[in-house]
Amino acid sequence: MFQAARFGLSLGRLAAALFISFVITTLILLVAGAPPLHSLVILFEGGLGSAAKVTQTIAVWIPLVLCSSALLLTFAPGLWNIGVEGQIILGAIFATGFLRPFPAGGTGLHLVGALAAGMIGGALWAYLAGVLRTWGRVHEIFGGLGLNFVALGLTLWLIFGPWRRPGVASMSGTEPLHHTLWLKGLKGLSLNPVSLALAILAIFFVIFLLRFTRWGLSLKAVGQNPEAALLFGLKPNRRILEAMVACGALAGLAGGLQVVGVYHRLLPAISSNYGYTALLVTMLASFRPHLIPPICLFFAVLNVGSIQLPLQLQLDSSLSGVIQGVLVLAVFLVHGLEEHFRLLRRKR
Amino acid sequence: MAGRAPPPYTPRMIFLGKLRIWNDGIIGEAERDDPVTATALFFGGLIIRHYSLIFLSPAFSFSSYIRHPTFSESAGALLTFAKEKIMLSRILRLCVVFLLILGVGCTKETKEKPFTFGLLLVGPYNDRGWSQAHYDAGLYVEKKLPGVKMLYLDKVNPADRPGLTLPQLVDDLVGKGARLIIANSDDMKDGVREAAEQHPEITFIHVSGDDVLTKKAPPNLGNVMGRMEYGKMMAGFVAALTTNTGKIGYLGPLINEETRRLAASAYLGAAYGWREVRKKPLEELQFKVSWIGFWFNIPGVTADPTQVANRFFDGGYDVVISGIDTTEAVVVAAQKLRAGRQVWAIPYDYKGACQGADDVCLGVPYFNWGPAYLEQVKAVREGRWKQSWDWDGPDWNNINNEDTSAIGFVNGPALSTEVAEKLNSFIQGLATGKINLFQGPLYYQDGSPYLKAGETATDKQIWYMERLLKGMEGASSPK
Amino acid sequence: MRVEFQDIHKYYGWVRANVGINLVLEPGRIYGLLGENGAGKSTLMRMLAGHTQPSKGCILFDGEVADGLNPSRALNMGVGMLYQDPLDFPALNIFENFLLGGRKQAKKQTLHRLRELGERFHFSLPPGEKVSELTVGERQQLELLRLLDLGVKVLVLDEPTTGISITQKEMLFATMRQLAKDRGRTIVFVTHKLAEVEELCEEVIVLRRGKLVAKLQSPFQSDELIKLMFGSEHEGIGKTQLRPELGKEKFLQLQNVQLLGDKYTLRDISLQIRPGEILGLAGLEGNGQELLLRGLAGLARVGKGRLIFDGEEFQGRPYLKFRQAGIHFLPAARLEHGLFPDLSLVEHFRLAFPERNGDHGQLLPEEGIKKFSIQAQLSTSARALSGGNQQRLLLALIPTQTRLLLLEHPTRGLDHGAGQQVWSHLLDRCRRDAALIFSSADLDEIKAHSHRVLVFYNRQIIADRPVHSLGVEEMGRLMAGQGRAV
Amino acid sequence: MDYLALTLAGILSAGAPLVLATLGETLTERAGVINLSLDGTILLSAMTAFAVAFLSNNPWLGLLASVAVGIATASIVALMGPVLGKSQLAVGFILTLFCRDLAYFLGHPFARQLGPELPVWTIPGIRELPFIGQVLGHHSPVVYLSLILTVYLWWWLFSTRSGLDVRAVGEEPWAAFARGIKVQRLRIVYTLMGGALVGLAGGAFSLAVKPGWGRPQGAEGAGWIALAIVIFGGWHPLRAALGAYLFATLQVLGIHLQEQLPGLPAPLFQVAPFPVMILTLLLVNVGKASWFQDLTFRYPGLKRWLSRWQVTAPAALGTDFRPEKET
Repeated sequence: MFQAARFGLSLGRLAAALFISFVITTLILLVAGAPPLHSLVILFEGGLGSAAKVTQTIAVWIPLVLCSSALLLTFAPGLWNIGVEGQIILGAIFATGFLRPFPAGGTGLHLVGALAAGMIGGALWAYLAGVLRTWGRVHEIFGGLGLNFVALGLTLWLIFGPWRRPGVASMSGTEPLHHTLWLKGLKGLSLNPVSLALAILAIFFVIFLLRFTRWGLSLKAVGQNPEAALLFGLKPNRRILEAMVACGALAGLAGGLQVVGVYHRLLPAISSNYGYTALLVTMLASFRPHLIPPICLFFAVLNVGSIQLPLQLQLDSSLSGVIQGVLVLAVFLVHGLEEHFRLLRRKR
Repeated sequence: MAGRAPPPYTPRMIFLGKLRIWNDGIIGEAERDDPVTATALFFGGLIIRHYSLIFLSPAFSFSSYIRHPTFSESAGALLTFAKEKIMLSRILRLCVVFLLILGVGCTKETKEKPFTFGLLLVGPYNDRGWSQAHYDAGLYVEKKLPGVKMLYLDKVNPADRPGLTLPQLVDDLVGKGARLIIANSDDMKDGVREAAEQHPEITFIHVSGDDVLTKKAPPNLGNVMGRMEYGKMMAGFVAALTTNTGKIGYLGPLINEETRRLAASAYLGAAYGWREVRKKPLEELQFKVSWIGFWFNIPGVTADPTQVANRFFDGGYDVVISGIDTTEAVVVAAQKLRAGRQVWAIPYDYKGACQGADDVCLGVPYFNWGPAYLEQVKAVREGRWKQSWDWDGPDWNNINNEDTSAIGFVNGPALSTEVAEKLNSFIQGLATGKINLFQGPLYYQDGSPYLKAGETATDKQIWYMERLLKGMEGASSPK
Repeated sequence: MRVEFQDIHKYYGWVRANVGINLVLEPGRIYGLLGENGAGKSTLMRMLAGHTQPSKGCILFDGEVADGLNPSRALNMGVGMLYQDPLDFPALNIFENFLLGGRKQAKKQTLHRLRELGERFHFSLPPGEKVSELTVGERQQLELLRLLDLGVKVLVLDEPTTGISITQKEMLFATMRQLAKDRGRTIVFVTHKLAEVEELCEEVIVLRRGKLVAKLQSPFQSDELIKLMFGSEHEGIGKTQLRPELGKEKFLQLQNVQLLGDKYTLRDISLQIRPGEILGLAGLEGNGQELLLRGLAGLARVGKGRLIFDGEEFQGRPYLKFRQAGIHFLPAARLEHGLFPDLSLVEHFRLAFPERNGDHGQLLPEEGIKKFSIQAQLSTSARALSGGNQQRLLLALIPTQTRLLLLEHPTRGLDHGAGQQVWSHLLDRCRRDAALIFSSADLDEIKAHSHRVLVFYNRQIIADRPVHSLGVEEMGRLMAGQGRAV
Repeated sequence: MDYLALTLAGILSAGAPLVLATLGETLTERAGVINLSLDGTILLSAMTAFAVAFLSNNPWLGLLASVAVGIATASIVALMGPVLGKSQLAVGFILTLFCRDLAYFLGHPFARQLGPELPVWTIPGIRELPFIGQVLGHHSPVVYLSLILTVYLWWWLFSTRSGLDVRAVGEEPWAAFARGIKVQRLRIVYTLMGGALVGLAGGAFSLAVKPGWGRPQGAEGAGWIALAIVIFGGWHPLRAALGAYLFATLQVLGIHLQEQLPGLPAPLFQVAPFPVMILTLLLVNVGKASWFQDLTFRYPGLKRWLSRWQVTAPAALGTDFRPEKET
């Protein structure tokens, strides 16, 4: 009975948030002079309208899920790991770096090595932010943000400098990998079974860690009450570093997959903003793991479908980001108002 | 209240094109005196109108409604319920698909389609530069060949469209019926080749590429490029005849063979003008190239072209030749002019690039892709397309003939009549072959020979320019 | 101005800070507000100053109900309060602190006022100095000057004499008398120091456990006041339970230890504890007990001296080493510092007993819940527990091999029965050779359970005595700074 | 000499929007609120400014509109943060992404259009001076505004009563509350005012410094840099403005240096503010870390040395203050 009431309440919240987002999105579309419903239909058709599009959506879903589940690990101890974007980039850099000595191609083993290198790269970058946080008391938002830009700078330096294509200085990326080093998708589709399996594995792994291990529990404990965690001998600083490293490794894996599975080279925009989008996903999911896959799917549909807006309606494709932002803001607003009125009621 | 003049804070000030909704009049007029209420009512009215009509009015056409942005348009639409049902079922189906994730895909639309070609633009279609020149060529083809339809997607670069790869976009265009795909950036080289291999039944044109030349191209991929060397020579010539300080800046994009070739051409034109026309020693001419790192500004990634242009002008360079896809050079020059400095700029790529910068623009060397596109589209449609590497030059009879000339040069408003005359004879010289600037002896920047004395460059020698030429300042290759 | 409290209640969640207080304050008089820590003195005064609102009841100024009081309205009505922890701005300078919230007047004038007032009270407050550089006493002086400058009609002083010299204190008292007599100000003097109440106040109001227990006229009987404050009827915790036998060896020794806290330093502590020994720490809050407990747990830095546990030196070691050695600390703020509000009981057990992996599912937590009679389910979150159950949970989570237990206020907020239970568990532990050091505001509790008592005053240990040689009254006197140090 | 003067003038002009944004954020953070949405706000206001100027053909209306947008986004921060008690950082971050995308979406029809720019003002008395005239005499009004505002805000914050109130609120809201200062109201008001300045920065970009609108506009990343500079500037208007000019110098110099020292990686100048920000935060906060306290206990000289470098953040920055929560 109690469970049902709570479920009903959260459903109500969701409905309210959806309604608010819908109204705001409509407004924005009208202001832009676009037909609101038609635009939305095009957006969703663009993400789900055909098998090819669904596979594209899944290709976006994979890094999103990887990063979002990675973020669950850092949100558990109350960390705002905004640096996940940079961790993806470092993963991509390390993976590229690992594969560069093999211009003549390689085997699956090389790919495994590249992904492992990516995970190490991401983890290192996250560790840096974690050390800044635990030992330097630099808030992880600013530490992570700064490191994001440093990571971008590093990519650019590599692309324009040591890893440039011969005779060329362009931000368009490094020399493509040999085609034997491409993580191939299913024939003619951008769906990549290995990446997909890794992403699904990652989310289950994270759920397992957080739900069924003492380590996951102690992460939550650190997030809830660092002082009590210290008293319980849970070593809050160590836990924070571990969470960061684990998160970074998953983000780095996403970066490595972007290199071997999608772009086949290092680009400045290799992270594709997935880190930031994943932060939105995780906030929208209110840190509940089981909500991550569907929300990621929704966001991936928006991302992929948005390309249809310029094609069909001469609109800018950033509408997807607008909808994503509005949704999270609406959820925040609903939660905030609820608490506000509860406080007011209690006061009276 | 009727007949009252519209209030001074009508939404016209706030938003474009929405005035009609306001004037339609669901919203009470009395509230107009209070801006807050009026704004609230304005937005509230918009929403209420748009959604209440769907659900409340049985006579209202759902499909025409969502097809049209405003009420006044949709009110005139036909009240066909059949269409409405189609649309509704589409939405329902989408919901099902969304819920089942991998549910049954939608059936493809089976309507007879006209011949469609797809255009992938690296920058915005309206960048007043490289991409717009291509876009306009697409429009030109549509105009010339009725029944041919262009599909275009702009800003195809990883910074603007993160997460999407070129083959994916090609898939989408092909899905929409495109049978010829034109990719307009050097950057898309690898992606186009990959897509061409995946879609052997579709024809691909990679503009500015050399895959055909290097034999890397699959049989369904061709290359097209314009001989902009001539345009750049004219730009350099004009710059050298105009400059007061003897310092010419070249705003370069990224460094590769193409950009070196163009920068070198501009230098050759300038050197000719300086030495042969102004009769000054070549040592007194300064020609500097600054590279920003990409075809246009990407904040935080490339150097800021606004800053680079500023630095040129502040450093005494009074003519800046733009080699990038966008118009920063002209904009900054106009600012400097307003600040009382006498400076000029020469944009690039697009015929209309001088517009709005009348007092500083010396002219623009531009691409006219129309004829080449037309030829390719025709060939593909008629099934006689053959792989080729086309490097189209100007029509020397009239370099500005939009039906024949692949490149041209439009004189800018700031160009003095005296220089314009000299430019004409320079063009004449080029046309007749009396002037050939790619003729030895020419040396690379590092002193190594490029062309021996008396040697005339072959196409390949020009195309694969390895370094900048002696006399130019700036990086020849990435450090 | 005449201030009247009518049936004031104030609740913070489970805690009842004030219960049904009716009180009238007449103008021109100096009141002492007396009570132990947590008796509700500060809460009552904070409501008067508009800092917080009563849950029930109202405050009347000159017979008019002041509804929805906030600090700015209270100030306008003429109520000024000097808070115990100075509510000022350490990052700003003295002049700016003086100015903030004050009257709008020219800078010159303000500076003049500050100097004039400072001279009157012989306070040395250079306007440009940063407040973070001042001592707590100087900060209070500054606040006092500011309130006087505002011309408040009702002046509340919450423990104002902690950090100032005797001469300054006499000056302050003289000023207050003058303010009360000549200008008709009402002065409320919140304190726990009997001597000051006797010296200054004309009337004393005693609070105990949130209730008003007495309002007496001067002259006062010290003994009577102490009884009223701390309770004499021994209503608190049972004393019938037997104390455990003491072990022989001194397994914990402190030799001239200096403990560095965030706010203050405890110097030169020497102590010895034997297994089974129970040591009570008496003292008003902020006098050093907290720091000693934390220092023994490895949570405060040891500056000098040696801390020997089982023959090993422990100073400078990390907290985990202390914990592994069997030292366990339970903080007073159970939910804030000791538990994880949104984690369930099972999860707490899992975290506390990592080595007993097999039992986590059900067995261990169920056992614990039964043994400690925690009234909750396995899935209940700590936040939803009552204070007693929270404390029982904390006790249940103490590792079995613990040899030194450090507890802050073990029964604060618990009812009689719950307190009894807590103690029976604790004594049981001690019988199995654990030592226990606890602090409490309830002197009866200390008297009932300790072998030995340390009394803290002025951040020093002023007495270290066997419990039988120290009565509750004397303890109270020592804590209030009225006894001879030993 | 000429070149130097022109370069200095260029730095003043390029730094103007950054100065406005840092001043705005400094004001907001001084009141104890973090508005993380700078990067998005700047873009959205830049777009709006250009769109309004374009439609009305009046750059001043555009500038006004940019201020309005700045206030609007700040009001969302103020509503979610101080009023409803949600995490200011989270809301700011979401708004950053949201505003940026909204700017691109709504700005689409205005991209790469030719629109009006703010006029360039010549200051008669100064223009004639030999060197200073070239540096200062001829600028867009926003440049003068940024200069005036820097000095004014510095004076206002440290020498006026209302400035004192703001600092008090950002330091110790509860103490300010106890003194009858309307903490909540001040926090909201100065969040909005700070937002207005940030909005102005956006207008300065699209109407003066990088005229026009497009995707990208060229102002991307400026907000994050401004946030970094606020920290670097130690929440002090003069130092923040100095930091902004320093960064502008770095950028101008960067192009120069790149030619002189081609080995220097170009991205260095783009990312330079961020390591500096991290370093500043490290210096500000490391004193609170326990290992560092151990160290200073052993070497007291270290603390003195460090305190010379230290700036302190407003003590209550980003914290939740809601008196109604108490009851």
